[in-house]
Amino acid sequence: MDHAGFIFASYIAAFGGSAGLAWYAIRRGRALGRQLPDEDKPWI
Amino acid sequence: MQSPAGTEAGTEAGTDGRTGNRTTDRHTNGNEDSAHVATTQTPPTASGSAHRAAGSARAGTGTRFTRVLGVLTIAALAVLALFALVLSPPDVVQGESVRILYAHVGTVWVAYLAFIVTAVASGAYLWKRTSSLTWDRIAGASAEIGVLFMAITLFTGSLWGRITWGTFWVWDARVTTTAFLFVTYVGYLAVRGLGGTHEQRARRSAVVALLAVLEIPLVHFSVRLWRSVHQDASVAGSTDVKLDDEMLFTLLLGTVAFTMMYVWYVLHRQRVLAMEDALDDKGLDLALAERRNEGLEARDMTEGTTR
Amino acid sequence: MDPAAHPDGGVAVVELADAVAVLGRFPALAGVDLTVGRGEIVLLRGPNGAGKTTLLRLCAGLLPLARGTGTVVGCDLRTQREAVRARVGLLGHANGLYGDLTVRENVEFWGATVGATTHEIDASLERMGLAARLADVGVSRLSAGQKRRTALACLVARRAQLWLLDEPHAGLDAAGRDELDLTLRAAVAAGATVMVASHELERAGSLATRIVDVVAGQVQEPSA
Amino acid sequence: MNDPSPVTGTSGHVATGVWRTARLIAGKDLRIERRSRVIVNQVLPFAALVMVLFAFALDNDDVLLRTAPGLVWLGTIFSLLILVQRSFAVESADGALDALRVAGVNPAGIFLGKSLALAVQLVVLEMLLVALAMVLYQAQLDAMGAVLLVTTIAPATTGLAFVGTLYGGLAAGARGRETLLPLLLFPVVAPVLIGATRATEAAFGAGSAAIDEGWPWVGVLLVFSALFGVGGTLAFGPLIEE
Repeated sequence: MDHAGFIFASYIAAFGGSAGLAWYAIRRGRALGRQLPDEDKPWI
Repeated sequence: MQSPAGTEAGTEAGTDGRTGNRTTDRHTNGNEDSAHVATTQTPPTASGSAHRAAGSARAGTGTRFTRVLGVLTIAALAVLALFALVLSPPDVVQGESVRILYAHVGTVWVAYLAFIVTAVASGAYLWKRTSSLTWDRIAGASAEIGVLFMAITLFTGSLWGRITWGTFWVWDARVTTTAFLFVTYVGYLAVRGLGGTHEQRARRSAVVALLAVLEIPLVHFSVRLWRSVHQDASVAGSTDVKLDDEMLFTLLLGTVAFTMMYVWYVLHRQRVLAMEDALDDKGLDLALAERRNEGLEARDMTEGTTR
Repeated sequence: MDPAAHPDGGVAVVELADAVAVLGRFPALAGVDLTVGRGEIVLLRGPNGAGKTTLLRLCAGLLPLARGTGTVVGCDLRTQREAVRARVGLLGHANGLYGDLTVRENVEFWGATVGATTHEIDASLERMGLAARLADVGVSRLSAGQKRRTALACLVARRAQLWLLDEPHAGLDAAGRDELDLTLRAAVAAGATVMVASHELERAGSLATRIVDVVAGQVQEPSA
Repeated sequence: MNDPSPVTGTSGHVATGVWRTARLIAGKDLRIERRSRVIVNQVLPFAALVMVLFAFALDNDDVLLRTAPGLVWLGTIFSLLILVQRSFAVESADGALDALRVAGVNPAGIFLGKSLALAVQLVVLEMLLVALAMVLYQAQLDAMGAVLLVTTIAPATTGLAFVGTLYGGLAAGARGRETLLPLLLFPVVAPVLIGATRATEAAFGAGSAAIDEGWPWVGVLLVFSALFGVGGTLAFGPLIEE
């Protein structure tokens, strides 16, 4: 494949960025969820 | 059991001040720590709810819907990678570099969608009849993922441009506007972090988001006018992609997959932000109860000595 | 001559019933009942964070009334906060003065926000003892006490009918405190009403016509 | 409680209008500047210094002549940052901005007044920079060019003043305002930089630009100025309200 480096770099940025953001949201959510009672979580 | 512990906390606060207690509250992460917080720091008035907090097993921000959505998103992204990198053919004109566009178009679409949502949610917050901090949190969550995807877009776009045009950057109206949008929303996130009450943060950032809506068309228009004077605005137009069905499908798939990712993130993040706000309020409640205890004790003491 | 004097001595200047004010989610005032009549100097006494500052800010129309009812200088705290703000003067930790302008220019500026006449400006300077020597001195060259007096002259020029003073004695030396007390007595003699939050209990206590305890966001009159 | 407005009496408070408030605030700001001379003694020399530094950096008469318009407006925008910071440092030094809010002074009036004072200071600055460009970079200006230049400076200046006041008020009193302000301000003033530079190029005849090419840019500047004038008048209250 021509330009394989550029193409893979693009997908690493896109997928890696998404995964990093998702991981951050989940981790932060769990950390906060432990400190709060269920009344403060209307989605449960 | 609860009540004596609470009084103890109150006495402690009387000598030590309550800021120390609030900091420990912030730093607790582990399970045993939160249990500790619940028993020793709970004032008598809030003991019931805190008891449940210690026993809460349901951590996290997931629901059945977001879990299903999350799995589907991962699947869609995997299929996207398969089609984009393996199954779809190279473009007649552009060759392999067209593969970058499958990721590029999806993220740029999400970035613009995110900023539209931020603007609409900000408007909804400022409009009295729909005003709610939930709108503010949606606006913030949306801007966060928008800024990240905008950065990814600029990165993938400049790689694609290097292959296609031989340069990482062109002063095309679309590209320039996108870059300005990126900087503007970085500024928006900085304004969200300024502090103050939740309402202050919400109103300030909502006004900034609406001002950004004012700014962006102006930037776009002036850059376009500028490039048209210089007569070289047509770089972007010269490399049109001839899409066959497979490529069109991959492009659509990319857009759908990243949009699902966006929805998933905003749902989760909005809940995280709600919990951050709630935790702030909880800290204040604790502080208030301690303060009241402190006040009552101080009064008992002075009355005891004078009588 | 005196813009603040009105022939209505019987009317309460501040009237709060079960007033609750919230900072964020924090009920800083948890049900305050308080009536202040014209010409009173009320001392708010209480520990730090008991709600003294919040009470003053509520009376200044800076905070919304979360529950309860309240009128200040005849205007409803729920519906007429703008009007309240224009009629009361709040002096917090900062003086709100422009250091590069003279005393007179500062007083003129704040007076002009309510359309005060030159005559009224002169009168307010006179009343604070600033007319003769200090009027044309730059504010940045004044002592702390003189700055406080200038800030009070601005309140007079703004035709403030209710003066809300948050720790006015802080940062003043003995002479400055004496000056301030004289100033407040003069203001009351001229028809204003004063609420003072202060730590300087002895100092402010001799000044006050009434002492009110603020404890945990509530107000108690000390039993006589 | 029975009598809704007993205390007001005959000397009821005159609700001062937006324009009166604006004139009052602008007059106060300009008087403070006349007293303190911070801008004359510090900002104008800074701007002149920037023009000299540009000449050192570019080191070529042809390039300087061609880029003179852009350098004039870059110098203006850098100085704008300092002017805005000064404008709000005056207010927050002793809590005067809070006092204005407490006094119930019309926020639209504050916005317009501070913008007006800022615009006056900017015009002085721009005239200095244009004069320097003509002296240092040999920029030429004929009669038609001068007309175009004046027509450009008017909306560009008001636009910059509106945006500067708006974001200056937002950043005033915030932690890290020195760094926050440029982050907010620079992206927004980009259309002014582009538009005013192109129009000034036409006025100077730099890079063989004709006078006619300048006028569409005056239109862009007018739209910018009008939008942020209206937007700022509406938004300033909520931004500085607690």
